[in-house]
Amino acid sequence: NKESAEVKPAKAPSIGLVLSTGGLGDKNFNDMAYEGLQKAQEALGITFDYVEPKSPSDFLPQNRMFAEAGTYDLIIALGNDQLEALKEIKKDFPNQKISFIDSSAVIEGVRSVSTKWAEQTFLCGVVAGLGTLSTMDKANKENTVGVILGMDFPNLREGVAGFIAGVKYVNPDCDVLQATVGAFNDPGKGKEIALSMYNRGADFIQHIAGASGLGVFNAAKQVNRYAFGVGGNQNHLEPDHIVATSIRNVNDMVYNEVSALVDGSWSAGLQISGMKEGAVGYSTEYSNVTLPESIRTIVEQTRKKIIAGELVLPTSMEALPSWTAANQYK
Amino acid sequence: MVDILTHLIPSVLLSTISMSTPLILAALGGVFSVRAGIMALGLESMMMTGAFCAVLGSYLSQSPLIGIVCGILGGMLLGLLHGVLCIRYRVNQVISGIGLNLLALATTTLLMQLVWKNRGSSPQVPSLEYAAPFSPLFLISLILVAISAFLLFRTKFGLRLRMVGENPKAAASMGLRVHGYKYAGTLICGALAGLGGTYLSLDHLNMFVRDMTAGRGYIAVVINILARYNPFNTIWCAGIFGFSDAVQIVFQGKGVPPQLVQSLPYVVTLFVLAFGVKHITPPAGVGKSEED
Amino acid sequence: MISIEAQNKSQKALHSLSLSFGALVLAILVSAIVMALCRFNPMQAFAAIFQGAFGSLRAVSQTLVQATPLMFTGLAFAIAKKASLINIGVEGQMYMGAIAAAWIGAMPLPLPLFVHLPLAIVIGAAAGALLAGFVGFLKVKFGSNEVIATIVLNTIAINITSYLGNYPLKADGPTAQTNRIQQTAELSRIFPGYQLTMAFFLAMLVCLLIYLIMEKSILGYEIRSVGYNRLAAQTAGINISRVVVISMMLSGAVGGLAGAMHVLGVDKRFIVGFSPGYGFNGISVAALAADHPLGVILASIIFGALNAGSMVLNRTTRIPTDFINVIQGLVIIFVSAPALVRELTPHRRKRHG
Amino acid sequence: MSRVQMQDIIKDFPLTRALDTVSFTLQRGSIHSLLGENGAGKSTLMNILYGMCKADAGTITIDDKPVVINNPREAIACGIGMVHQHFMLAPVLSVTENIVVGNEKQRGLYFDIHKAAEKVQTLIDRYHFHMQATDCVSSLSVGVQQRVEILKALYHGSDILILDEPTAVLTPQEVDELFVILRMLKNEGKSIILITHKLKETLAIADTFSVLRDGRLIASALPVAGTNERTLAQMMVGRNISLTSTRRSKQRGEVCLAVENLCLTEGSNTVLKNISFTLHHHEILGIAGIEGNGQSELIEVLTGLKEARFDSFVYEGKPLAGNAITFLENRIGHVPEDRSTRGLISQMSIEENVILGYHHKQQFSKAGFFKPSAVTDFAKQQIDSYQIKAGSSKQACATLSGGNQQKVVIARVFSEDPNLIIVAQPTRGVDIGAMEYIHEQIFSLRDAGKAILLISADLDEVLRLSDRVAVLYEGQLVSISENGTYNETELGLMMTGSYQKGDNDDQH
Ligand SMILES: Nc1ncnc2c1ncn2[C@@H]1O[C@H](COP(=O)(O)OP(=O)(O)OP(=O)(O)O)[C@@H](O)[C@H]1O
Ligand SMILES: Nc1ncnc2c1ncn2[C@@H]1O[C@H](COP(=O)(O)OP(=O)(O)OP(=O)(O)O)[C@@H](O)[C@H]1O
Ligand SMILES: [Mg+2]
Ligand SMILES: [Mg+2]
Repeated sequence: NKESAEVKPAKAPSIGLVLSTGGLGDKNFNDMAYEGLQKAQEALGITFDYVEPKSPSDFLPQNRMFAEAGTYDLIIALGNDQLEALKEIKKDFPNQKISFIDSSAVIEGVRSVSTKWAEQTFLCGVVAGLGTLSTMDKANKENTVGVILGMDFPNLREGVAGFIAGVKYVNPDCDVLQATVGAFNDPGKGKEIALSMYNRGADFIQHIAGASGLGVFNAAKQVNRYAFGVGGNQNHLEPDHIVATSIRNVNDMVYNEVSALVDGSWSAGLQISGMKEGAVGYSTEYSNVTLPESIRTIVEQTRKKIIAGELVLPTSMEALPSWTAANQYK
Repeated sequence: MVDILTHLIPSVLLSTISMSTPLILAALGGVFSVRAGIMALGLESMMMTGAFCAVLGSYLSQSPLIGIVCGILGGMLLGLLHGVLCIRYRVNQVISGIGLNLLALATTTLLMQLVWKNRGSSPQVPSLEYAAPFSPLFLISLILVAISAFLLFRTKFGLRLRMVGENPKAAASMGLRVHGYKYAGTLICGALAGLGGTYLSLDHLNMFVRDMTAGRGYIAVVINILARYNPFNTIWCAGIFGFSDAVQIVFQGKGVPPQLVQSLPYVVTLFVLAFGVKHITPPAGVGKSEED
Repeated sequence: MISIEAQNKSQKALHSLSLSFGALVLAILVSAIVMALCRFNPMQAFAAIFQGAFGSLRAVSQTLVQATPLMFTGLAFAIAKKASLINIGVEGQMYMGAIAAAWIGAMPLPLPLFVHLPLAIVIGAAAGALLAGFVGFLKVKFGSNEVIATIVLNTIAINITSYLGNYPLKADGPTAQTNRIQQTAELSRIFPGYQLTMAFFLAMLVCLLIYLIMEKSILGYEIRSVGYNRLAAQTAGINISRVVVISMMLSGAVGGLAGAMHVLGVDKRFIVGFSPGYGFNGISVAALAADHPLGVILASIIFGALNAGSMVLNRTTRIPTDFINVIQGLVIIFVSAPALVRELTPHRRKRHG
Repeated sequence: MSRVQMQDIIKDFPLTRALDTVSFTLQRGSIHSLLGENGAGKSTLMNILYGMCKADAGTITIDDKPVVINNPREAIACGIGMVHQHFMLAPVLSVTENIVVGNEKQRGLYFDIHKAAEKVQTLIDRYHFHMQATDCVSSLSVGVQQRVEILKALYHGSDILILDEPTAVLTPQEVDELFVILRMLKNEGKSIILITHKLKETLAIADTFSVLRDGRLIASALPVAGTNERTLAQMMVGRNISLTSTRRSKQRGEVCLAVENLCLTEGSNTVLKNISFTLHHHEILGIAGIEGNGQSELIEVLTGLKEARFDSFVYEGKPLAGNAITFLENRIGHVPEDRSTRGLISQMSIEENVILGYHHKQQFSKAGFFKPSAVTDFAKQQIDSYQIKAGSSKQACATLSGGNQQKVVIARVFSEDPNLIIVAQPTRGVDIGAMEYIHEQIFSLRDAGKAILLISADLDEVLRLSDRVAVLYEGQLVSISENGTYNETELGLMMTGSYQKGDNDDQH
């Protein structure tokens, strides 16, 4: 096997990015990673190439293509489903540096950057749980909120669990409606589901549905209710109705990987990018919605608790009931 | 908690209406195409192009009405393309339809990249505004159904179009401009499907998202056939689909895995197909030209 | 009069081959023009595509890997077409085949390779056959239109496999996929590191087999008879219902094989939503092949090459890969419109008579 | 002056020159019969005149004005109307719709179907065609459909009327009625071209005739007066043929098939009612009747395609039941009434067609696969012995002329040495040369001891071939008697249900 990582000419580091199957244009995961590299290109002078796998089967050949080329100082792989491919690549190219974004898998010689879905959506859940009974002008008396999934995938279900945990943490009696669109590219259906939920009394809806989520915002605007964004900050899309976004700064994560490479601090192993690291969380920036002071205080307190490790979040739907029973605000 | 009578039922009905509107329009388009003897597997491409052009038109002109016109024209463009391929170049109609579906997805994505520098979604554009609880396009689609039925079954144009679809050779021998009627069929088809797509992007929403028709064109094909290529039947066929889709939304999150709940409209369709609407025969001239 | 048909047949084959080639060239030319209009360099793009499709062992292997499922799905569509059935449901049949093969393949059965692997393949094919056979059954029993049935069943099948991969058969971990298949059910790779397996050659074999069945066997003869003229076939004592169900099952079995081979050879597990539309692209492949089982081999390799090429296009240029999809769409359209190709290419006019 | 003048028309098809410098004239106010063998180019010539097909060379003048006719629309504008050999109908549409489409004779966009139907009904009644304007064409028998075709041309009021084999499926009475109409039209000053394979008809109605042979005009606008059938036939075929040769069976053999009280209901209507007959070896039993009186169904029942109720169905002394396969296996041959729908798979080659239905036989296959050389040899043998005009055995049947297609079907059925043969419309649209040949085959099979059931709408054919004759009317066998018991007129009347004479029925 040709190995390149050793021979390092004095040229700008070159990065290979293997996106996830959604591809560019998702204004989310993939676009943010791309942004991160663009920023790195400007700030750190690196060069990069990227590939868009069409299906999970493409992960292996595309990673291998980068590794075989021997000219990439770092491969950045997006999404946990690249695990099997990376294991194999690592075996054949032990010296290839690989950063694995959004995975907590431990692979010898790979730097995995783990994010916690639950931490991403939890605080929005708290806002929703408090907001639904609050005096906020678009909230109603119903003690109901909702969460909408693009497709039923395990990691997304973790996000749902985080949101529900957040709601129940402050409002155990709140009814959380759940539904799955069945596609990431169907905003029309996303809107219908959201309308249905709003109609059944929900006043805050968190979406984890990619482009289908754009329909949720549209619904929020139409019936004058609240919604939460996900991924990159989406608050500007409907600033009067999007209260906050469950942020995940994939761009920063990717940028950090590159800057670690450039400054020589890159090392294999598990990196946690959680709320504590500022990589996930919640942002109200660009939103015109004013949260009552009381809610903001509670959110802040909770955030501190999580960062301090006093509050450990559940990571699956199954763990929810017992977690809720054990963890209540107050 | 939720009052079934005052909340759930109206909500499901409104949902049914808004989910079946694009299906009615596109399936109605399919009726014209099939009645003229051209299979309409390319409805998806017409809807998608319609949806895209509508948003593009509204984006450039900042006027949703111009957007609607553009959406209709976009659908017609694809209808024309389908027509040219099937009529002039005698392409297999299944392949033309499926090929155009792939092509429309690729080109709209490409154009988004070129126009908006993002291949995922467009910016928000001015869209239709109205105070009614459901879209005026729904009423318009019902009117269009009635007009279509009148046009097909009560006018000379309709008679000739059907004759062309049933037996192009006979129609030619009666002195009809067979190609003209076939093009009329595919163009009307494109216009209606384009309007269906426009509904999705410019009425129901205010943006275009890559592949946002999400298979509705194929469902419209199903409805078109299930309706036995009859305008009025498209209403209830689309209604059944839209209704079961609305119902499945309500049933979600009640412990049943979502994949199974989501299959509800499809399972219902399958039952209707097996036990309700048997032995559907398309016009005899579908796929034939006047030279066969 | 010395054998009009022999002359005819070879001429015809040559003619349709040259037309297909012309179509390919035209599609490339048109997309080059589009690219140039969008201010991309078409030469650079096609160089990259060629490099990615044929430029190295990896490229060739990738081309064949991409071609394999398309060969099966294209063949599946072509088979049903012979009986004049439009099987839009290959995608769903492929998913059923994939999940079934993954289920059997992942079972720790005390079986040797030469039993476990064939078993998984056969079960995969059977799953696809069952789904398609159900459509055939609906058609002969209730007169249900197969276009509707297959479109609807596609979604149902994909939903069911998604359910299975998300819940009952889900492997541990944050991905919706089944457990890895056992070593004894695995199609081994031909070159270490590349995903190319025996599946490609099996696919060619299946094409050949189907060709023989269609052209040389009684079953194929009956299928074609029913496809061309139902009433004449019925008059000749051919059981139409049986032939319709069998052709659907045969088509579905090959569709199932597409999934099974992909699971056992490429992914080694069932991954929810694994297909980038192999089933639908099979329709295009069949179109390019003019529904000829042997033509499917060539056609799928052409599409495989475009797909493999798009990977390198992606990496080495900033040209959107959507162009590849545009090219593919154009290829389909040009190929199926020989009249259009003739009109657009300089073509010597032949005199009749 | 001549109404229509076609000058030096040339038309090439791939592999064939269909018309070779043909010049054709039609006089005003005359009926002109165009004769010729199958594939001679009659339809092609007329299709050129009607704009359905474009000539490679030649000119057309109408009333001495040169015209270019690119499509039927332009032909219609020139006052030309045509009844096509192969029906140009949309089966799901009504009679009215089929007739008026393209010339609705109504103003504005709205189409008043009721008004149109009234008009059409008046036309129907005027010509004594018994049908309803509101009927759906698919519910009509072929004979009635033929009348719809004729009505179409009459409705459009064309001055020049082309009739391409309009009488193929009409009864003698209907033919007479049609001829009355034609004469009437002629007297109105219209010009008519009539294509027919029945020379009697030419003699009966035409003023002049032309003969096409192999795409060349060998007789142009000769007067009919003074010719006879024999001369015409000779001109067409180029050799002497026996037109009226008929041979009765010398002996009547054992009973082959005995059917008692066969009934068939489809939906709510009874299509076959109490059909009883016996069929012997060494015998041709002819069943005459207008199509749509249960012929198709009777054939389908007798060949296992449909199941019916009966008191007994005894074949060679044993009850017989099952599907088409069982019947084929029991050596019951079947020449379907319509070669293009049930007889042939036209996209397939002669080889493949000539074994259709017998493809399971060990002679042709082994372990589920064909023995290609065995099939080819067999096909070549059939091509030789039935003189099928074809370039090769691998030629698709679609490219054969109608008569040769029919021969393929006949060859297939007859060569399998059937015991009982159901022969339906064996010579429909076939020229007299081929007809003679097919009739000879049927006679020789009969003489070889086969039992033959002949079902034909062509009364001449029935009378010529049959030893015994029956008439099928409204699902009932009206009479079974020795050939000769009734004359042609009586049989013709029986076929329309207006003549019933039960007393000298010779029931078996
Ligand atoms: N579309 C076609 N393509 C190729 N050859 C054709 C076509 N139509 C007619 N021919 C050929 O032209 C010749 C004349 O055919 P035409 O139909 O005019 O015969 P016809 O005199 O009407 O015969 P018939 O009595 O059987 O109706 C035939 O030999 C036939 O093979
Ligand atoms: N593709 C073709 N190539 C060659 N000959 C053809 C082709 N299609 C049709 N023909 C021939 O053209 C002639 C005219 O076709 P048509 O359908 O009118 O049948 P026909 O022979 O006139 O019918 P019939 O024998 O019943 O009178 C036929 O003889 C047929 O064999
Ligand atoms: Mg509330
Ligand atoms: Mg003819």
